[in-house]
Amino acid sequence: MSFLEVKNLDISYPTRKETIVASKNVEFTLERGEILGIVGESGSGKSTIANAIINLIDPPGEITNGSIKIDNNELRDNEELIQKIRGKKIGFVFQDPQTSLNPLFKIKDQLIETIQTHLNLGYQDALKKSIQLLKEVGIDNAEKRIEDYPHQFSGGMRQRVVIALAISCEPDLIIADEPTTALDVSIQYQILELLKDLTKKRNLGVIIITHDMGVIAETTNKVIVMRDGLIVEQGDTKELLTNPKSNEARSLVISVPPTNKKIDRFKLISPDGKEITSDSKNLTINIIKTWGIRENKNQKLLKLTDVTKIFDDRSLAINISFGSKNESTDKVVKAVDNVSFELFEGETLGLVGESGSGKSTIAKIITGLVRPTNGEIFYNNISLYNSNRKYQIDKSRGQIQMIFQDPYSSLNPRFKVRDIISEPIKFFKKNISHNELTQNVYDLIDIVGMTRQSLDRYPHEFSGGQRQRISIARALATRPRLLICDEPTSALDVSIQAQILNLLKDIQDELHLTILFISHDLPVIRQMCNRIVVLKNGRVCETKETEELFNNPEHPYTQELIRLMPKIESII
Amino acid sequence: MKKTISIVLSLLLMGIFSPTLANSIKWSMPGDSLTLDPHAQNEGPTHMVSRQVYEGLVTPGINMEILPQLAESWVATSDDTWVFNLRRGVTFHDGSSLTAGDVAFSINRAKTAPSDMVDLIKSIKSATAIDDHTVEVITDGPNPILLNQLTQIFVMSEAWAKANGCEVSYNWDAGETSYCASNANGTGPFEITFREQDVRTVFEKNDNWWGNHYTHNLDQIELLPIKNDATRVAALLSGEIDYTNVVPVQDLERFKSSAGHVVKMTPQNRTIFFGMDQGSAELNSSNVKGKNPFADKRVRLAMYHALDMDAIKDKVMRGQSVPAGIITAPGVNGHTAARDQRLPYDPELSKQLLAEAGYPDGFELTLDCPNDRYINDEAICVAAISMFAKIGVTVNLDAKTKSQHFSEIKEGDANGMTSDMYMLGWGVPTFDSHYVYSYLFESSGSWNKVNFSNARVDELVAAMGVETNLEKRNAMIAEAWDITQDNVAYLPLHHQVVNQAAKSNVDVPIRMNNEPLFRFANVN
Amino acid sequence: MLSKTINKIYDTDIGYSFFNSKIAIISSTIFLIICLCSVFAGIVAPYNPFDPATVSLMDAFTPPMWSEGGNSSFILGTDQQGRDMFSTMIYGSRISLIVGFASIIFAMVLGVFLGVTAGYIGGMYEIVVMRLTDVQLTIPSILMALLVYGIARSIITQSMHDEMVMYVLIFAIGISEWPQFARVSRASTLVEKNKEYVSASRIIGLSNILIMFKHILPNILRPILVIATIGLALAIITESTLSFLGVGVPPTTPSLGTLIRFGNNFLFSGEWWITFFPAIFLIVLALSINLLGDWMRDALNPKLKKR
Amino acid sequence: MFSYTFKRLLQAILVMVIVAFVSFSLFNFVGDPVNSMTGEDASDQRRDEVREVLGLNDPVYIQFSRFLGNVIQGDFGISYQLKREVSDLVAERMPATLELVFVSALLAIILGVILGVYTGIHRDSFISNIILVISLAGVSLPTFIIGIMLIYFFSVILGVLPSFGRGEVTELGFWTTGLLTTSGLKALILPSITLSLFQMTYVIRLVRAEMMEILQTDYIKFAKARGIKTNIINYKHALKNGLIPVITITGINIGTLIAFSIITETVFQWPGMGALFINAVYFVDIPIMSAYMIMVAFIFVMINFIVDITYYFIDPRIRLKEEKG
Repeated sequence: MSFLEVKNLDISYPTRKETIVASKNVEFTLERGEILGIVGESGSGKSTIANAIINLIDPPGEITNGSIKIDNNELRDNEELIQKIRGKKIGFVFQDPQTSLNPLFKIKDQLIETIQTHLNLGYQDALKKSIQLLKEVGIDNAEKRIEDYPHQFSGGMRQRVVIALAISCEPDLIIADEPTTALDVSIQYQILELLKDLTKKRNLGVIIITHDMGVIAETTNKVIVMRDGLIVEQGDTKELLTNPKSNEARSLVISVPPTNKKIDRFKLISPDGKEITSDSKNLTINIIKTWGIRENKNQKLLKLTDVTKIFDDRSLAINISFGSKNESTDKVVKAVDNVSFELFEGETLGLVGESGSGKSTIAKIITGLVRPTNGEIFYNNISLYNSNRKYQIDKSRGQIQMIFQDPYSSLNPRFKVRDIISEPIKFFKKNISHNELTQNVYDLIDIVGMTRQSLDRYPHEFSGGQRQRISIARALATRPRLLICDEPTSALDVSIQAQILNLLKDIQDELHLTILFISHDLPVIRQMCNRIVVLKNGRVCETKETEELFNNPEHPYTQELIRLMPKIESII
Repeated sequence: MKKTISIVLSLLLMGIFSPTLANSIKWSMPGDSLTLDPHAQNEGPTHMVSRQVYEGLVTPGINMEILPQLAESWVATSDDTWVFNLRRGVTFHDGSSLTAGDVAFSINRAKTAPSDMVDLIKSIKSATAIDDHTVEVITDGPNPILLNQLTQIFVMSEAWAKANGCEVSYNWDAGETSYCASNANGTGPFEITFREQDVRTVFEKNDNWWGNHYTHNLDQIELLPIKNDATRVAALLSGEIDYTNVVPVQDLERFKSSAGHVVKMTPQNRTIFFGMDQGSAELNSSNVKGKNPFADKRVRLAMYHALDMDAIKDKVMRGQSVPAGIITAPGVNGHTAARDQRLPYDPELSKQLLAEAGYPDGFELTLDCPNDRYINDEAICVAAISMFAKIGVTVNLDAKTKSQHFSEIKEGDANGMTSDMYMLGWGVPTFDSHYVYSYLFESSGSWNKVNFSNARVDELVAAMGVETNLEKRNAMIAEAWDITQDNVAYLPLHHQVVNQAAKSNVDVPIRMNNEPLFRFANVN
Repeated sequence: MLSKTINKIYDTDIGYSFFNSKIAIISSTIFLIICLCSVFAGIVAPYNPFDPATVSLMDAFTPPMWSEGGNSSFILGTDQQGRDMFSTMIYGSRISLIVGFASIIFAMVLGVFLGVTAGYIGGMYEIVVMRLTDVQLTIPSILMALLVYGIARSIITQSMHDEMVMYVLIFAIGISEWPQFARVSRASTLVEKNKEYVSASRIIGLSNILIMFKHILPNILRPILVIATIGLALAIITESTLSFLGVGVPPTTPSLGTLIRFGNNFLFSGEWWITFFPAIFLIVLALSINLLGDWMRDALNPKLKKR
Repeated sequence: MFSYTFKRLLQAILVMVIVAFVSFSLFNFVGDPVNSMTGEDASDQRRDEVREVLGLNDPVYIQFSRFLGNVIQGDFGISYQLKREVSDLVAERMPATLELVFVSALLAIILGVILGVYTGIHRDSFISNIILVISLAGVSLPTFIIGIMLIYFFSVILGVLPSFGRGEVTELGFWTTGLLTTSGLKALILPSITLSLFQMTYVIRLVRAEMMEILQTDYIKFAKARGIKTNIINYKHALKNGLIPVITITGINIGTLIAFSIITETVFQWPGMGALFINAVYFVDIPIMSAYMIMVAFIFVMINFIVDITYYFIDPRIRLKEEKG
């Protein structure tokens, strides 16, 4: 008999229109000392299962069938037992360490509270244990830091605190719901190591829920692949990743960008097994008619010299209003520090770095959203900023466009897709005829592979991937020469990511686009870019041809990044 | 929730009743006395308080008849000389005895700026103590109404005033203050033992008072001003106060029908009327340009006939008014029942008169009204507007607080625009028509804002001021009224009625000036 | 066609929430009825109480028709001037609603403009605008309205008073409400401004005015709508309070507050209906708006949406 | 800590200077005080005398600089109507108003928080809906109607509570308090209920919304996942976070309460600053009006200053930001 047994579990969310089945007939087991990965795309129901085990499904969701047994005790419908087990027998780790801790209580209070809820310990003992726990999860100077408030910890440290809380009452099972998604690669590595370590030391059962096949490959023993609430395949991790049997699992594995080689296009298999092909050839005739043919002269298109951006947030003394919390901070941050690089027409340059490396700020400086403190930016040999450091938007006339990270906020929710796409065209071609405009819009929507019916709908009616396509259509509307892609796929599921990346490659070929590709995801960067600039804390570490960089990283930071990135190939 | 609170509260408060003195009256009116210095303000509520504490040589009785008070008797030895013999054995609240010196001091104090009584007794040339108990007053020429004027002059102790630095009164208007403003030392039947202005004033019975102690049986009076009408009514209904001399007319019925309360009323010495600017070349607010409709007597008459004062009496005043044909109250010398007869309510005649005057379709103008000065002032104006509307005259109402109202009548609004038509009420403290004429009809009268001007009337006003032959003087007054009434110089509305309400065991005599005399009050 | 529209509305989250909230349906129905009545007062009301020529003082104090002495020609009785209570209330609510709507629109336009521009432009301008709201907030609405009213009276010529009084009231109430709008729209703008669709518009090169008022404004309308609704109730109450204090519209054209103020004098004397009906009417009006606003606040709050 | 306090102090002073300026310059346009002071029967000569004594013939800027200098010394001039030092009048009246406001604020906040927390936690319960509807009725009822209703019921019909005034007061130095006598406490009940009802509703709504939002945050879910008892989650974790905006609203509320005390004091004949002010408005008594405005602003600014400082201690996030700088 297994430590954890889930049998025949059905969970559904009744809504007014339909009942959404979040999980159907889910069955799996877990032993102590084992790490089980649950992987699947968004909406596949993986988190719901985790929540179901401790009965924390958000209303109106409910378990409609099945059983959950831990050490042969039935948990389902046994609120009393679950209440005892939560935190005691099962520890939980959430995705976002920024929001998991109550901001108004010291770490100490939250730890002691949890310990005293479940263990019969006095205050001093609980305190001692808390310090012990913090040490165990790798927090230095634990005696002192225990007096701190959550916001005084960095993201990774906070996640350690969360883990300390999860293991504070000697649980047998830890459920970690996307525990590293919000973290940088290097910190992700540490947290995963910590989990692995704890599993071994304490003989825990661990369930890790993630969308990242790399994490699965590097951490878990067993894996469950979910889709639409169903387990499509489960088994030994290595077995499943190397030789997926179901179409769904195959489509998932195949879309993962390989870390060890560069491929031309992703092979795409839809979950039902068919191969997806994309072709945007000959769709650009009208666009070219409107905007003219552009030749690829392979010239230097963009040049940054010694660009520096200092965020000086020291607010004026009077800048605080009654009753509202003062949000300004007295910090001076050098977000971009003497960055120089060049971009040649037709190439894709990757900007890679962890959060805070200044890569997005550089994009904003190029597009005029943020004014640089220092340095020059030349577009087509013309300086984009005049002597007053004012952005000369007419110098680029819509030739620099951008695709953003968050497909949910990058489209104005109050505009129809048609208006979103046609607005920039109308702006630059004030006297464009109605027909020509419509034709342009049709072409654009065709290029990005969406139906023309979509034009009369609002953004919220589309999925993330579709929105990103709309975003691309908008960016292409002014026939740009330079397209800046700021983490364009980091919010997307891996199969969608593959589609978008393929699309970007297609349109680059069609329209002779130059792309500045910004990402924290090294495998993606490897697939997309000709050259790569590695950034750390606003400084350039090194700039190299892609393959050269991956095969021969010089800078220690680059080396570390490449070493720590989760590799799906590691298990193969 | 509320119920629980009320139950809890009732339990809490059960049995906790503050002990009350055997005979006390809790008295309320909307305002408070402005100052205890009896000469600093010539104003109603101020005198109401002073009257309980201070006394004059003579005093108005319950029916406003002039009675001896500190003077036992007096004689006019010539046209301009009066000799007053003082009552013996009168003491101030501080124990000192009253002398003729105190009286002379007080009269002189009252007639010296910055006292506010200066205008009232400017005819007095001098007041001197002949001996300890005799005072001689010399006037500037004959003054037929000297005794009337002296009823308002209260007597202070010279020594006390001098000791406390209030030898002269102080300029209340300019915001000065003095010891005597918040302390009182009179000879009257009550003395003030506690005072917090606008909140609470306590009067205790003066055991050493010279007068007849048996006309009242009070030990204490407490004055608790309550500005808001509804609150004051509620306070009387709930028994928190015993007596109020200002009752909203609509609530009289309720007190009348209540077994626990009594209501008293009497006509007041104040007449309400409309003024119509008949002297200006053009009205400011009218649609008639280039001429002044009110300059035409027919128009003024038309306005008069349009007013149904019986309806206003019935509905607006709840019967608490006497429709007036003359703008001075009964009891004032010059008032007669015949003159007080209104012209009939006749809107048809009004329309005809308007048509004759050249306004068959009426005209438009603005009526200025106070909304916190006279009884139901604003409601009267609204009702009148509806009546004027029925003869085709469109009147817009501009109702506002009294200070703005009076300032706009007197000096025009912010842009210097004077009022075309306004409501005003006039009381006659001297009970003589001369007072009315000098203010309202004389061409230079300071409140003649209808710009009425008649040479004969001006002559008569000057003459009646100095004429001592009563018969001749009355003839002059009568002639003046003939002229002004014939001219429809003002539109009389009604005489106000004074009313008061009290618990039924409290008996305070009512007087036409609304001033309570607690020395005649009893608690049963 | 209509049923299709209704179905479509029903299909939206807001629509669904609306049709499933009894309170929202009832309160909006009441509010709508009151609005329609006041707009079509000339048709709905049996008399025109604002025309003094039609009012007869002799009808004054007629009790409601079901009471003793009542009269079927005056359903809810008459007031102290002989005006039909029912008609007067309908006409009075028109004034209350006009003042309420106009002042809130005034406050909204001013506040939203300042708030959006402050949030978007930032810098010294933002500081100045936000300090202005602070100063404004130190002078509470009633106080502010009394001040504005007093000043206006002394500046405007006498003959203009009646015509101007509505504008004065609208300005007085509006001016004390704008900081609310400014604060909310600034806060929302700060959020929206950092969203990527705004960046996209800026990269295209759209002018700031266009970005602020074509792109951002539609996205911050929800919270503004909520405070506008609650503000409307508040404005109506403020108007009635000012009228109660005697600084409102002229008594010849009474608003609900003026009616209550006069009626209040007759509360103890047995003519309860003069204050009772307008008070109930005012309460129902304010309550229905508040309930609507309350529902809207919950329905439009994305954070509280049931998943 | 110092720079934080200093910044806020600077702001407070700035706001005060603006209010003082507004207060003076606005009132300088309103009406003619001489008429209000001298009454309807006064002679023209007397008017001129008064005008001269008051310095109303001086140019505006001289009047303003005189005004500013005096205000700083706590001298607001002499009331046109009551003819007494405004500072004395205000000092006399302030305890009454502040006591009323204080009790009302306490009532509004305590009851508001309790009911707000209840309705926030029991979102859809029947009682919550009742509370919400009743509280909405509270906002929809104009203050004066509430006051009159309470008087009618408790004073006239039941006769258990006084309908006006402060009852018996005790003098403690310059302060008079009605909190020490039975009649004083009795007199306080109706006015404070009237005044607090409106604000209570706001507090209920605010706390409710805040609680509802907080109960959906991750840290509450995480606390649940740690097996913390529901009551502790509701009343410790959620409540403490939910109370933060209450502190803010308290600051604004007290300003509003003071303003609304104008109406309450009028209805209940409460001898406070509001009654003083409304009389001053009727009489165009500029010194009292400007003093009142400055006092209200001053109290408001002070309370918000205190609120800001309180934040510093309650919310560690602010403290950290400041310490870093």
